[in-house]
Amino acid sequence: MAQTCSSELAQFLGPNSTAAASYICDKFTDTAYAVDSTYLLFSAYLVFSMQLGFAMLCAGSVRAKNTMNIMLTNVLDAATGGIFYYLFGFAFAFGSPSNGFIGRHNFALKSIPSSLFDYSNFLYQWAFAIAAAGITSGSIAERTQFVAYLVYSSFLTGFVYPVVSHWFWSADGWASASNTNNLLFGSGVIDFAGSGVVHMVGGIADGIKFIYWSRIAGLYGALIEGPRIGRFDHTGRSVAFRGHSASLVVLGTFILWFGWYGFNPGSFAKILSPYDSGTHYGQWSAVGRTAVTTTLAGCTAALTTLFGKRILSGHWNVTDVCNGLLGGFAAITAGCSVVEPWAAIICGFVAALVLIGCNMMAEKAKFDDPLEAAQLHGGCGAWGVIFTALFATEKYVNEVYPGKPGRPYGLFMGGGGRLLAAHVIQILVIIGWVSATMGPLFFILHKFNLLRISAEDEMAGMDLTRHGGFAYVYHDDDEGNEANKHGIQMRRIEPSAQI
Amino acid sequence: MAQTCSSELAQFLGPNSTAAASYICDKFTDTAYAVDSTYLLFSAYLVFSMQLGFAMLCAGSVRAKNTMNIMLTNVLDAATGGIFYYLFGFAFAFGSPSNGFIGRHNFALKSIPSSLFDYSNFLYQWAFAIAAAGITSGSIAERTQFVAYLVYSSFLTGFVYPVVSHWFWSADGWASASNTNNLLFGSGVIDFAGSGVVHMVGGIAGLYGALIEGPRIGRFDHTGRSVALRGHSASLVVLGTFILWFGWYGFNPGSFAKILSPYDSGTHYGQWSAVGRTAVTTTLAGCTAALTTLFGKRILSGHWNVTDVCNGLLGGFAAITAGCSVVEPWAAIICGFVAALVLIGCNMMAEKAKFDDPLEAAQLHGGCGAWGVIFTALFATEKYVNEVYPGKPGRPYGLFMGGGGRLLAAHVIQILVIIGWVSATMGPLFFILHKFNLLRISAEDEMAGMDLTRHGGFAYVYHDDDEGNEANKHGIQMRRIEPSAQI
Amino acid sequence: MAQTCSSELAQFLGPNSTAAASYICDKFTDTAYAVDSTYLLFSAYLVFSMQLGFAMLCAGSVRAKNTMNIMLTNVLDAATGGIFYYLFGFAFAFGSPSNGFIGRHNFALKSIPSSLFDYSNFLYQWAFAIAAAGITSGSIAERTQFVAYLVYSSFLTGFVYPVVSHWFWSADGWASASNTNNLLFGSGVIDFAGSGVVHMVGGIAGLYGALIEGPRIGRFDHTGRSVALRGHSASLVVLGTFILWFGWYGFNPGSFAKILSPYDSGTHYGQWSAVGRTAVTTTLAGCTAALTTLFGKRILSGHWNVTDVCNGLLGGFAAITAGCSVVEPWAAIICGFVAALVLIGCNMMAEKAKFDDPLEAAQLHGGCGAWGVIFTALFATEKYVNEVYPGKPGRPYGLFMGGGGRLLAAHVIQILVIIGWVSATMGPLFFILHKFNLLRISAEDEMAGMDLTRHGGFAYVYHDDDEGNEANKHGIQMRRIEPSAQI
Repeated sequence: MAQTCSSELAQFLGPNSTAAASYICDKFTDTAYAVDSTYLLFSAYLVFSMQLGFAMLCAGSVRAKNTMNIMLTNVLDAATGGIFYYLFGFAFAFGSPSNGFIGRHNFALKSIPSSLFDYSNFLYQWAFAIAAAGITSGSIAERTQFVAYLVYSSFLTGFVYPVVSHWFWSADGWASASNTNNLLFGSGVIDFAGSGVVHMVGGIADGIKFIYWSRIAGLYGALIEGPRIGRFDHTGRSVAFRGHSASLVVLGTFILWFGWYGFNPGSFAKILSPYDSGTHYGQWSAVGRTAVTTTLAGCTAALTTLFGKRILSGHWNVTDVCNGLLGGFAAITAGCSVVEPWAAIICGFVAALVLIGCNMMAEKAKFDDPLEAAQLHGGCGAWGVIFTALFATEKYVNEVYPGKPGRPYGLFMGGGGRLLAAHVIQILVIIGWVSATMGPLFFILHKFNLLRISAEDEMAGMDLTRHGGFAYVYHDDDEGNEANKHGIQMRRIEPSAQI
Repeated sequence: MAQTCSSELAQFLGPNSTAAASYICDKFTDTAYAVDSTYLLFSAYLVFSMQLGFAMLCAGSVRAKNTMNIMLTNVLDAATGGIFYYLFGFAFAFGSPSNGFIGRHNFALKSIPSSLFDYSNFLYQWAFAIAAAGITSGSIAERTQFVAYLVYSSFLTGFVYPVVSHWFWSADGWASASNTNNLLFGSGVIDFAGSGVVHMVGGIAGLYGALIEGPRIGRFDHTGRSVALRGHSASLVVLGTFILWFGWYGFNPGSFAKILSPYDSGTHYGQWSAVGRTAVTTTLAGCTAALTTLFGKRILSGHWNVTDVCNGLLGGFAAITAGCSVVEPWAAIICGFVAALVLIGCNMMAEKAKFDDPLEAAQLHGGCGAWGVIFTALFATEKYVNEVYPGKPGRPYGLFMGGGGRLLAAHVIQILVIIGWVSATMGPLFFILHKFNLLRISAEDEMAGMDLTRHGGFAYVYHDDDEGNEANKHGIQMRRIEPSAQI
Repeated sequence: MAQTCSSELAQFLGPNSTAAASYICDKFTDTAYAVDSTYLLFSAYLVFSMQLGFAMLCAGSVRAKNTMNIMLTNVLDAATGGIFYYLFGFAFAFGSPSNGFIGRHNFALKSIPSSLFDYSNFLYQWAFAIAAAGITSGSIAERTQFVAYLVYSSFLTGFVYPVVSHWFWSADGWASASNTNNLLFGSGVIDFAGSGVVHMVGGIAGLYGALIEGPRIGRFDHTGRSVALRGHSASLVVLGTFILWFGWYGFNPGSFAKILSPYDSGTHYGQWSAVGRTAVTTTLAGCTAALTTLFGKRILSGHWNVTDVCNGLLGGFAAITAGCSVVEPWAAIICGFVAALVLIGCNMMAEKAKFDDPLEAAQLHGGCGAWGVIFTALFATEKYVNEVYPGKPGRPYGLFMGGGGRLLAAHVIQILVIIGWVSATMGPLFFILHKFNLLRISAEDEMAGMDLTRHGGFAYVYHDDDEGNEANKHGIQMRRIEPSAQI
C-alpha cells in the first residue's frame, strides 16, 4: 500500500519529491492501520459479548435445576476456546503459507504480528470460534456429563471449526472466495460472516449428537436415549419443558443482537478502503449496509415468527419470537454484505418459516434440543447459504471481493448457477466433515461412559449433584435445603469414573 | 470537502501540482469518511443497546405475571420499528429535498447512500426511533391489549416520531437549527439529541395512552388512596438502568454524527473535544439527579430506594439530552438537580391526579424532557453554540448566558408544537382503539396476568412442581383466548 | 507534533512549500486527534460498563434480602464518583504542573481541554475511579450502614485513589514510569492499567472495612466452623462476570489512550498492534485462571463450581492488568495460572483468619493485584517496555527476561507504599466510623435484611401473595428506621 501510494504521489509531485511522497504516504498508512485496528478491535469486543448472550439465553432456557451447569459450560467455552485457539486453532485456520485443507503456521501466535495478521485478527477470530462452541453448548443442556462437554468443546474450537474456517475464509482455502490461484467453480464460496462456517458447524455438531444417540438407542434398546427424561411421555407425546426465566432469554437475545453488529459488519476487518477515492462511497458504506441488512433480516424473522406462532399455538410467545429473531440473524450472516436491504427481508421471512418447519420435524423425530440450536443455527444457517447464492448482487460481490472482475453472483440476480453450485458443495462438505469428526468423538465418549449423566442426576438436576447447589436462593429457609442438597451431592459424586 | 481541500492545497504547492493536491486530498476525504462512519456506527450500536435497557427496566418494573408481555413489546418495538422506519419512517424524517413539514424521498432507502446520508445514518436514526417507542410502552404496561400495542408502536415509529424529527433535525425542517434559508426566530430550536424530539414525544404519547386506559386495578383503592404495585425484580431495574446509561453515551455524544472535523485545524481542539465534553455533561447531569433523588426521597419516604434513584438518574439524562453539546459541565449539574425535583414533582401530581404509569415514563421523559428543552434555552453558551451549529455567526444562545430570549422563544414553541402534534395524532389513535375495545384487556385477564392468558405461561419456573401448574395455566389460557375479538 | 511534521515535510518538499507542508500536517494532526479520541471514548464506555458488571456480580453474590442495598451502593459509586472526581479527584490525580505527591490544578475541569488533557481523558479516568470504589463495596456487603458507605465511597474516589494514581500515572508522579526528570531506580513503576493503582487500592480498602466490621452473623458458627452464605443468584454472578470481561477490553487495551502512533512509520507495526497484543494477553490470562480454578476447585471441593470459576477468571484479569502491555502472550498464561493459585490460597487464609468478604474482593483484587505487580517486574520484555514507554532507551525490564532487578525493586516499593497509604487513610476512616457506630448495622437489621429495614422492601416479588407480606414488611421498616441516628 505505502509503495503504490508513494510512487503515484511522487510522479504527481514532480522530480526529487520521492522523500516527501513517501513521508506523506507513510502517514496515511499509519492512519489506515490505526483506524482499521480500532474498527476491528471494537467489533471483536462486540462479538465477544455474544458469549454473554449465549450464557444468558441458555441459562434462561433450561430448568432452574441445571442453570449452574449450563452457565459454567458457557464460561468455559470462552476460556478453553481462548487457550486452544491460541495454541493451534488460529494456526490451523489461518496459518499461511499452507495447503488448501489446513494451515500449519503461527502456532501460539508465532511470528504474529505479520503484514498479513495482527493480534486484533486473532482476537476477532477467537471470538468467532467460541461463538461456534456457544451454539452447541445449548444442545448438551441438562443431560450431558460435564467432562464430555469439556472434551467436545475444546475439540470443536481447537480443530473442527478452524479447519472449516480455513477452507472458506483463508486465502489458501480450497473453497475460499479470496483464494488467489483457482476458485471453486471460478467463484468460491461467499460465506461472508459464517452462516455455514460458524452456524452450520455449531448446529450440525449438535444434530450429529442426536442422530448418534438415536442410533445407539436403536442398538441397545432403552439403554440410552436422546431426549431429556420426561420430554416425551410414554405415549410419545411431546411435553414442553419451559425454561426457568424468560427474562434471561430476552436479555440474552438482545445481547446477541447487539453482538451481531460486530459479527457481521465487523467481518470486513477493514473500514478505511475507498471503492472510489475522494467520494462518499467506500467500504464504510458497505459496512453500514451490512448492519442494515442484518437488522432487517432479524426484524422480519421476529415478526413472521410472532404471527406464525400466534396462528399455530394461539398465543403471543416472546421466547419463540426471540428464537425467530436469532434465526433471521443466523440466515443473513452469510450474505449480509452482498445483498440489497430488500433481499434481507425475504431472507428473514423464509428463515422464520424454516425454523418453524425444523421445529415441527424435530418434534416428530423426538429430537430434543432445549435451545433449538440444531434447528436454528443448522437449519437457518443452511438457508442463509442458499439465500446468498440466490440474491447476491453483482455490484456488491465485486466490491466486497475485489481483484477478480466478472465473478458469478446470485442466481435470481442473473449471475448464473455457479455460485449456487459452490454453496451446495459447501453445505455438503460441512455436513460431511462435522459428521466425520464429531460422530466418532461421541462414540468414544459413550464407550467410556462419559457422555450421558445418570437418570438420578438428571431428575435431581445437575446443579445439586455436580455443581454445588441450586443457582437461586430467594428465601433464607431455602438455605436449609441447600445443606442437605450439598449432602446429597457429596454422596453422589463418589464414583470417580463420573469425574 | 475534497474540492476545497485540493484547491487550497494546490495553490500552496504551486503550479502544475493539481494532481498531487487532489490525490492527497482524496486520501484525506477517505480517511474522514472511514473515521466518521466508525464513530457513528459504534454510537448507533450503543443506542441500540438502550432497547435492551428498556426491556430489562420494564420487565423489572412490572409484576411477574406480566413480564412476558412487556418484554415482548420491547422486542417488537425494535422489530416493527426496523421495518416501518426502513419503509417510510426515515423518508418522512430526512428524505430531501422536501418541505418544512415532512420528507418525501428515500423510501425504503432508495438512492441511499448519497452524499448526504449513508446507511450508518439510517441505522443511527432507527435506533432513536425505537427508543421513542420503548418509552411509551412503559406507560401503558400491564393493562394493554397486544394488538393495540402493535398498532400504536408502528404508528409512532412510522409516522408521528419521524415527522417531529423532520421539523427539528432535518436541514429542511421549519424549526431546525441547521435550516439553511430561514431560521425560526433567527435561531431555530437547539434540541441536540432529542429531549423534545425523542423523550417528550415518547412521554406524551404514553401520557395519552395511560390517561385513556385509566389506572391498573388495585393501583388506587376504593378510598382512592394510592397503593404501590411494586415491580417484581429490582435487579432487572438496575440492570436496565445501567445499560441505558451505557447506551446514552451513544445517544448524546453520538449525535454529532462526525468526529473528524477540526474547529481550529492543527490544534488539539476540535469536534472530538466537543464530543468528549458532551459525554461529560451527560454523566454529570445523571449523577447529580441520582444523588438529588436519593436524598430527596430519603426525606420524603424515609428509606433509601434504589429504583427511585434509577428513575432520577434517567430523568437527569432525559433532561440533559437537549443541551448536552452546548452547555458547560457546571451547568449540567444544575440541569440534573432540577430534573430530579421536576420528576419528584410530576410523580406527586400524578398521584393526586390518580394517573397510573407503571414506569413513570410520562413523568420522567415528558416532564424532565420539557425541562431539558427549557434548560438549553437558558444555559447554552455562545462559543459552543457557534461551534456545534457553524456557518451562521451571531446566533442567539442561552438567556442566562446573555444570549437574549429568542432561543427561549423558539424552545417554548417547540414544547407547544410537540404537545399539540402528539395530542393530535396519538390521542385520537388511543381513543379509537379504546372505543373499539381494543385498548384495555379484560378485568379477568388483568387479575390473572397477561402472561398466562395471552403469552403461554408465567415467565419464571423456579421449582419443578411449578411445571404442573404451568400445564393447567396453559389450559386456562387456551380457554381464555377464545373470544377472537380479543385477538 | 504538527510542528515537527511540517518542518520535516517542508524540507522534503523543497523551498517555499512551508504553507503546503503545514496545511498537510495540520490535517494529519486533526485526523490523529479524531482517531485517538474515538478510541479513548469508546474504551471509556467499556470501562464504565464494568460498573454494571460489579452491580450484577455483587447483587448475585449476596443474599436476596440485601440485594437492593448492594445495588444501590453500586449505582451511587458511579454517581458520587462522578461528582467528586469532577470537583477534585481529577485535579488531585492529573492536575499539572504539580509536585510528585499530589496534583493541584484543573479543579472542576478548569482549563480543560488543554494540549495535555481532553474531556475524554477525564471520562476515562473517572470510569477507573469508580471501578476502585466498586471493588471495595463488595468486601463490606450485607452488614454496612448506608451512610458509612456514602462517606468511604466519596473519600476513596475523591482523594485516596486519585493520589495513588498521581504517584504512578501522572507525568509528575514520584514513581511514575513516564516521569520526565528522575525515575524511581531509573525505571519507575510499570503499572500499566492498574493492578496496583486500582485493584490493590480497592482490595486493601475492602480488607480494612471487612476486618473492622467483622464477619456477617452466621458466617462462622459457634464452633468456629465456616458456613457458606451462598449468594442468591448465580445467573447474576455470571452476567456480571461476563460484563466485567467485556469491560476489561476497555480497561487494559484502552489504557494506551492513543492508538494512532506508529512505532516504525509506514509499516504494519505500531501502537495499534500493541493494543491488540494487550487485548490478547488479557484474554489469555483470564482464560488460564478460569481453567486452573475449575480443576483446582474440583479437586478441593469435589464439584464444578461456576461462581468460583468466575472469581478465578476475574483474578486472572486483575493480575494481568499491570503488565498486559509489556509481556508476551505466553507469559500471560503463567500470570493467569499463578493468579488462580494465589486466589485459592488467599481464600484459605481468609477462612482460617475468620475473615469474611462476601465477594472475596480483598483476596481477589488485593492478592491477585499484588501478584500482578510482581509478575510484571519478572516478565516485562525489553522490546515492549521501550515501545510502550518511549523516549528513554535502556530502561530496566523483567528480571526473568534479563532486565535486572531494578524494576522489581520499584514494584516492591509500589506494593509497600500502596499498602501503607491505604492503611493510613482508609483504616482510620473505617475505625472512626466504627467508633461512632456508623459502620455496622444492628443485629436485627442484619437478620431481617437491609432491604426491608432501610430500602423499602424486598428486591423480588414473584407471587402476588408476596405483596401482602410486602405491606407489613413496609410496616416493620417504617418502625425500624425511627432512630434517626441510624440515618
